[in-house]
Amino acid sequence: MADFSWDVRSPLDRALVAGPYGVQGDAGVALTEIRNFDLIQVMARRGKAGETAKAAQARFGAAAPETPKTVATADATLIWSGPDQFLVLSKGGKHTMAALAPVFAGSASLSDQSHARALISISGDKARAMLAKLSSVDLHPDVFGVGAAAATSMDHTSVTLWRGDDRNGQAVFNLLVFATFAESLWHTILDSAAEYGATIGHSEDL
Amino acid sequence: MKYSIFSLARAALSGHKNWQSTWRDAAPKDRYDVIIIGGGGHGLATAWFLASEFGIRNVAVLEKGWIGSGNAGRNTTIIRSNYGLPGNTRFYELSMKLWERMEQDLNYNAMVSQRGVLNLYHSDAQRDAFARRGNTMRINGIDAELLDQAALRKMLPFLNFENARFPIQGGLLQRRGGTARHDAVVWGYAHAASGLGVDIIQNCEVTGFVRDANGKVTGVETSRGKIGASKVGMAVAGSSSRVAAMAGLRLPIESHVLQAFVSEAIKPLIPGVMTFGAGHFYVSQSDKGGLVFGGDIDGYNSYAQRGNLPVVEDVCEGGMALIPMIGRVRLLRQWGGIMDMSMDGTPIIDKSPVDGLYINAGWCYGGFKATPGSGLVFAHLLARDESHKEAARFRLDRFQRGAMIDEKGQGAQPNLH
Amino acid sequence: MVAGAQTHRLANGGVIDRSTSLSFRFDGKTLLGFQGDTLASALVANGVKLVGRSFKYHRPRGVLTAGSEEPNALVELRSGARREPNTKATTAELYEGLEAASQNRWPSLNFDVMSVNQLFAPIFVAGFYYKTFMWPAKFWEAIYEPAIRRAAGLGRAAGVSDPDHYDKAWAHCDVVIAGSGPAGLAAALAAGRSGARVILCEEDFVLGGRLLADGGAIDGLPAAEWVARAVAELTALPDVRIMTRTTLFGVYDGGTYGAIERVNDHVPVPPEHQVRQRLWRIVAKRCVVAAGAIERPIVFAGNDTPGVMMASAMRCYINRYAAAPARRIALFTNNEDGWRTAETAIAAGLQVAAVIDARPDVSPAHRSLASKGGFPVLHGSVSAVDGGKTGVRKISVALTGGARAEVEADGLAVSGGWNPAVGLTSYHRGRPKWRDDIAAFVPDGAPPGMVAAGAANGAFGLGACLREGFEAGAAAARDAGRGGNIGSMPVADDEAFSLTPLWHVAGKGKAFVDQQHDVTASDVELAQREGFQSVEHLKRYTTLGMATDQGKTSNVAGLAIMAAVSGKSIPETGTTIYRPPYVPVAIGAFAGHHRDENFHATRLTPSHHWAAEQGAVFVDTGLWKRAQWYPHAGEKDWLESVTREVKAVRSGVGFCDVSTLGKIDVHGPDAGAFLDRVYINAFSSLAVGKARYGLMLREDGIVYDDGTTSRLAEDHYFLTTTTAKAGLVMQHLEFCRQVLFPELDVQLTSVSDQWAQFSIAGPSARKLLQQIVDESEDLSNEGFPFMGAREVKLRGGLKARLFRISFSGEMAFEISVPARYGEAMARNLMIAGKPFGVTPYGTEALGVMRIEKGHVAGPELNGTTTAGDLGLGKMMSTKKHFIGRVMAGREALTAPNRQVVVGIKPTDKARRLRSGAHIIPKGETPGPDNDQGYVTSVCFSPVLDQWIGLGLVERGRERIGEIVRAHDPLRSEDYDVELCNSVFYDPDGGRQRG
Amino acid sequence: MRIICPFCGERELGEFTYLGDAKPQRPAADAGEDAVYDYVYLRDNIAGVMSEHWYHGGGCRAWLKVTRNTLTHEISAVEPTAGAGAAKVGA
Repeated sequence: MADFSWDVRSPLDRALVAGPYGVQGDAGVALTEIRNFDLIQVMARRGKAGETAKAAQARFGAAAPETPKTVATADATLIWSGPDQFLVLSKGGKHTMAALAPVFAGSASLSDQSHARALISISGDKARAMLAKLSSVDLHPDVFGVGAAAATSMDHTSVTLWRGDDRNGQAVFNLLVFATFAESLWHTILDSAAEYGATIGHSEDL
Repeated sequence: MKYSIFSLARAALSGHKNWQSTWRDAAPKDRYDVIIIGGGGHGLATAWFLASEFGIRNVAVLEKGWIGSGNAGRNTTIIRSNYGLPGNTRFYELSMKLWERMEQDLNYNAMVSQRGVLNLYHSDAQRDAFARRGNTMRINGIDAELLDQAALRKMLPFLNFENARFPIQGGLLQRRGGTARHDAVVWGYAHAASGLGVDIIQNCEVTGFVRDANGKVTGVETSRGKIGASKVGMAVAGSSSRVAAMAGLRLPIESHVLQAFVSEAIKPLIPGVMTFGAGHFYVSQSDKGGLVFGGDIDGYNSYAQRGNLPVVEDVCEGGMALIPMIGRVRLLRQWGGIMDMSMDGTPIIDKSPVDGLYINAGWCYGGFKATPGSGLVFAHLLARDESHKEAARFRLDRFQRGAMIDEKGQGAQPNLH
Repeated sequence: MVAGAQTHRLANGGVIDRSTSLSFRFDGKTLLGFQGDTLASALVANGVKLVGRSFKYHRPRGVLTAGSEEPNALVELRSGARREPNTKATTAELYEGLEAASQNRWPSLNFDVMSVNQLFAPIFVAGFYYKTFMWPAKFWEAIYEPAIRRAAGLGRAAGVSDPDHYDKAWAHCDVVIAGSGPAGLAAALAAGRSGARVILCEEDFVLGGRLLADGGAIDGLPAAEWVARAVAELTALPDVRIMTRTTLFGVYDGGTYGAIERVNDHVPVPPEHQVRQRLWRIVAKRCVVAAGAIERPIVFAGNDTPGVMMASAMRCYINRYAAAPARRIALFTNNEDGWRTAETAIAAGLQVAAVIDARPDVSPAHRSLASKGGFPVLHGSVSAVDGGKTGVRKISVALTGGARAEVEADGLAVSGGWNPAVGLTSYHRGRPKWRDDIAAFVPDGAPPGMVAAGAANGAFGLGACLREGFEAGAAAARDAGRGGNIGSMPVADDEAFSLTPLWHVAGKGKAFVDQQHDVTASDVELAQREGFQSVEHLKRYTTLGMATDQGKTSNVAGLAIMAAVSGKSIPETGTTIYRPPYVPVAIGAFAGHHRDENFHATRLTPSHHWAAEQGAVFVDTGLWKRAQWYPHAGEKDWLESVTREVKAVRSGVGFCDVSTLGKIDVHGPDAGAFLDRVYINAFSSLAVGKARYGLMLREDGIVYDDGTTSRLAEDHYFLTTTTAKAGLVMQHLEFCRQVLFPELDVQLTSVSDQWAQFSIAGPSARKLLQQIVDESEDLSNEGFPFMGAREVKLRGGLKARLFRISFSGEMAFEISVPARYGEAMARNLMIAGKPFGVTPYGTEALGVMRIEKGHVAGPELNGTTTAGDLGLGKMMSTKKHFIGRVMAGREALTAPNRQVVVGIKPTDKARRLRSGAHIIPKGETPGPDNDQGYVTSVCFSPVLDQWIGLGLVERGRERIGEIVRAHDPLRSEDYDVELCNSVFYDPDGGRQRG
Repeated sequence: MRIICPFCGERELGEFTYLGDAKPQRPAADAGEDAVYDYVYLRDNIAGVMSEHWYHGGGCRAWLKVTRNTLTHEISAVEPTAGAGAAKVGA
């Protein structure tokens, strides 16, 4: 009986080359792919917004976002993804389909998106300048603050963009892109970052 | 004065002081046998054919602005007859044949230039669709050739064969296709029609229809007063729904804006007309040297004759993807025309449900190439009260009967045609 | 070659860096200039007068202006792949090693053969070509047109791929300002101080606008000093962004502005990783247009002689660039402002030959200037200019009262007054309005949120520019909700303004209105004579204003002359419609990053890289790259590979990545009811654990899409679409959910990217699968019958979705695993299938097998076919309502003679069948009346060992067995084919039921 | 053009797809051919203020009703369609 290995491969597994890219010297942009996460889409059913909110509150100890923003909870990030919808982003199998199905039974429909997306974290003092080539959303600090989220498009491709907590004084932008588009969009991101110099890596941690 | 190199030379001796007006700028009479609403290419061609083919010369063409101020003067001047569906195929070929003799018919040089129209294909599926279309053309006696990549590399070495996102596999070529000087077509028909006694009345906007007790249209109300007519034909691309509404009609038409672009004049670079099969881009080069190009409609209902930026980008992306040597050529002007998009992408030439009112509308962006054909078949309808045989399928009731002529197969969504 | 001396460079002054001298080449001659020069100013400094040839007559032309309105000084800049036609020398920044060549002349600028055209000038009048070249008809394409085309055009494009990069970016602000002259800077100060987010765009590479040329005093400081302070203050403000070399070229709906930044046009080659130009889409709440005004010429005989220059341009060259366009300058003006050029010339130590002033009298100040400078003031107009390609020599003056005078000079400065730059404010079809006091059009009906200030608004005094700019900036910031303290307004004196309109001086010889297009005053008169009196007719008939300068110096003069000859006023005559862009913009910049392989995004399947390792040949389907076939060493062509793959599947087992299918989770209590309405067949009746083929119509009754949909739970369906329509079907279903049937409780999610889906087909498919799924899973016909659908556990615990569906006609399954396992799945299928000779197959083999089974696909679902046409009419439920049902019943869509899907095979088994061939009854001559259909899909069938196909043929299904002609004139083929059952293989479906 | 999505805020035109006039109401299931023909094919094609269906496919995937002037492209109102945000009905 043949034995199979079920090794996982991120959609950026081949395209991502860790290290410096573009102009040499101090990197203006840091690009980090975050791998192997759980991502569940929660869609409240007709007339069940209230029940869904209660269920979310009970499960996460925080109210799910009802406007374009993210809510950081102890072990998950809840990301607004549209009317009556949010995404539950987590690591380590805490909030999988199996775990959440009973929580939202009858109040919301769930759909597993864990493998449907790649997650890219973008920071650095040129992050905004670089993102201005990709995104039509105004990312000025006064407008797109920590916790702001947007369901938007880059390069004619749907993405989910949100601003995480600042890291050593610098804004951090997180980008969920569709898996089958990931490699293509990644190359566009690299082209946009090249003139500022980029440092590239990947991580298992959110 | 007949136009020729000799009259031109003679005129030169007198410092060109003796030229007459190209057409008579007429004032409205009380009534006409036929009134054509719309002094564009189609309206003026209709008037000329009424006078020259059907002997009806008591005709007025009413233009709200200056003749040719609508789509006749805003298009990208392409002429072709490379259609695939019954109804379109033979009509556009009728039109093409009329282009081929227009200048001699009108004694006006409209610079009809048959430099070829090439549709590129980038997949087997596109090739097969072109093969079907090309064979339809050939079966109808229209010239068509299916070229492979090798032939194209010889013919158009500057196309992006090397690192294209959607590699060029070949193309469908109609050598008799090409371009014509759009304004000159308008002026030529005006010149010739006026010469046969047709009244061309500018700055005369139709504001309503005059109806008799039975509801028959017996004339029009205009900004220059009431004008009577036995028959009224409308050829008002960009305003069809508005004019029809004056007679209480709703049409299977939406109005959309289509942009066109011209670059700075450069020395000859691009031979004929070509269309990109993997993006929204088509291009030709004018005799003056400008690249004349365009793409898709902006995609939403509009009567504002101007376009939006995303479409400019989309079109130029197509241009660069296909012809990377034009990167440093500069876009000089962009403008927009209003396309009356029918529900199947095919025009309507028919009597209207209102007695005495005849409709010529819904040309989408096929209007310019149809100018002479449209004039002839519309004149036929107005003169004989029956459809010309090559326009018999352009009936208004085809949507009720389910007999759509949908080349793109997009159904009742005009912005996709 | 020796570098030419800068013979016309003034000893001192100018905003140039004399310590950095740059060498450049013009028409092969090496010359020197300084950092801070434009190509034009460097040419002026080198005493070069002849810089180009005109469009039609090839007349010698010199530099007329100092800005983007330049009609004459156009060059081919750079060489090779970077050669750039029609570049305005007046805006091209000088850099070390710059190469430029004059255009539209042969063999040389000095001796241009085509200048013989001037001999034919009497014939080459406006529109002459409409009157001739008509006989014989054939000659147009053969002889006349090629000659005309060669003669026309200006510069030559590179003719090879543009090696430089471009990109695009978005910017957002409260206030965007076009122009950094006094009005623009004042606006930026007011808005910036108030706390607004400001973007200041300046097309020049230095800030200051007219201040650079005309100086003046602001807040008691010399202009240059004030500018420096203002810029320092603005730079210190965090939310103010100053963009030089950036032209605001257009305004679009919703406060979106287009701007072009020439990032690296001032260096020979862009640095690595940098772009040449960047397109900006600026989203702004308000816009202040401070683009200034353009000095207008006066039209007189010989006004195109090299050495004739706009008065303000001459000041610019002298003051800003310390370059003397001439040593002995005559000035022809009809207004006060023009006199500044005389002042400037004298201050620079140049001679003034005379001032010709069309006004009845001049100010005492100017009288004393004249006596001090020792030059005459002649009241009258210039009637002719004597001089050829070597430039102005003698100027004839018609004095008021009829006498004549002559003036000797090597340069003539002309000022006909100023035209506000009304482009930007007029792009939304706002028509500028005429102001008699300044005899010019000023902005009116500007787009929402946009206001003009300063010279662009007809305020020509320095004080007024500052005032209007500052107030406009403050107001714009206020409207954008910024209330900070705007501080004090910069102040300056207002110069006196007096002007006597003068457009055209009658005289012998050609008087040019549009210099680039060689449109003369008499052309305008001819147009009027021939009935082209509307300004739009005038423009189109004479090509006035259609050149690369977009008529910036010619339009108003042209319509003024038309007004005069047609006895109308200028406002009655009106202007043509203004069109963006404000300056011509490189097509490459609009394309940005989206060229070559980046033209569109690329989608990869989960097993893409594995397939690449196997040497798969990929095909583009939409945005996808799909494995088309997997060639083996020694196979002579694709057909051999595909045939091998098909045989392997039909005799053993193969697998194919079908992840490109659209996959949609349909959730909710009403999911079944919802699907009943969007599909023609019923799905609420589908049992949990079962799959069903479904067909969707458009509202007009035509087939939209198809696919299998499975019921995974009471309230959960898994719907698949075709690859092509995935996105559109999702949009359509959301429309149905949100707009048509909002009462239904149903939720939709695309899971296309979540699942890697593989088709596993062939007699050994089950055996292979049994290797991979957990022992506990029963895959027997009883345990998992045809059209079954359920979740299964794989060895190692991974959960997958398994469907017993077949596209190939073999015993087949589709299995879905989470996408990150997709590549592992492909590898494991190879391992598990080894004993059964598993073969990966591509889209071609997939296509072959679907044709052998008579399954319809893209070529048959072409947007014009009905369910009946496809032979699926019986699926249309009569018990329920569904989208498209009513319209599908229309007479022409149900007519008996419709073209319907049928099988087709050549009677000669060796014959190749081709898609696109038409079907003609045997023995008839092909014509429109017997063109009965066409071949839609073909393949070589390994099973039948011949080419077969599907077609849409009139009454096809009633004609099974009939021999007809496949007529293919495009490919010079014509052969007999038999109409047959569209299911060529295993018609009763025994194999797929296993 | 920029559209203020009631869920996402102001967004660029490129994120939206156009369908057309939002006025025609889909006839009831039992409606006859004429009613459906009218719904599918006939348009007022208004020159002026028009209510339209737009899809925010490049964003939150909501179908929107946009009130827009076809002569000026000015947008005066944007609202969700009945089924966008349906979880809140009755709440």
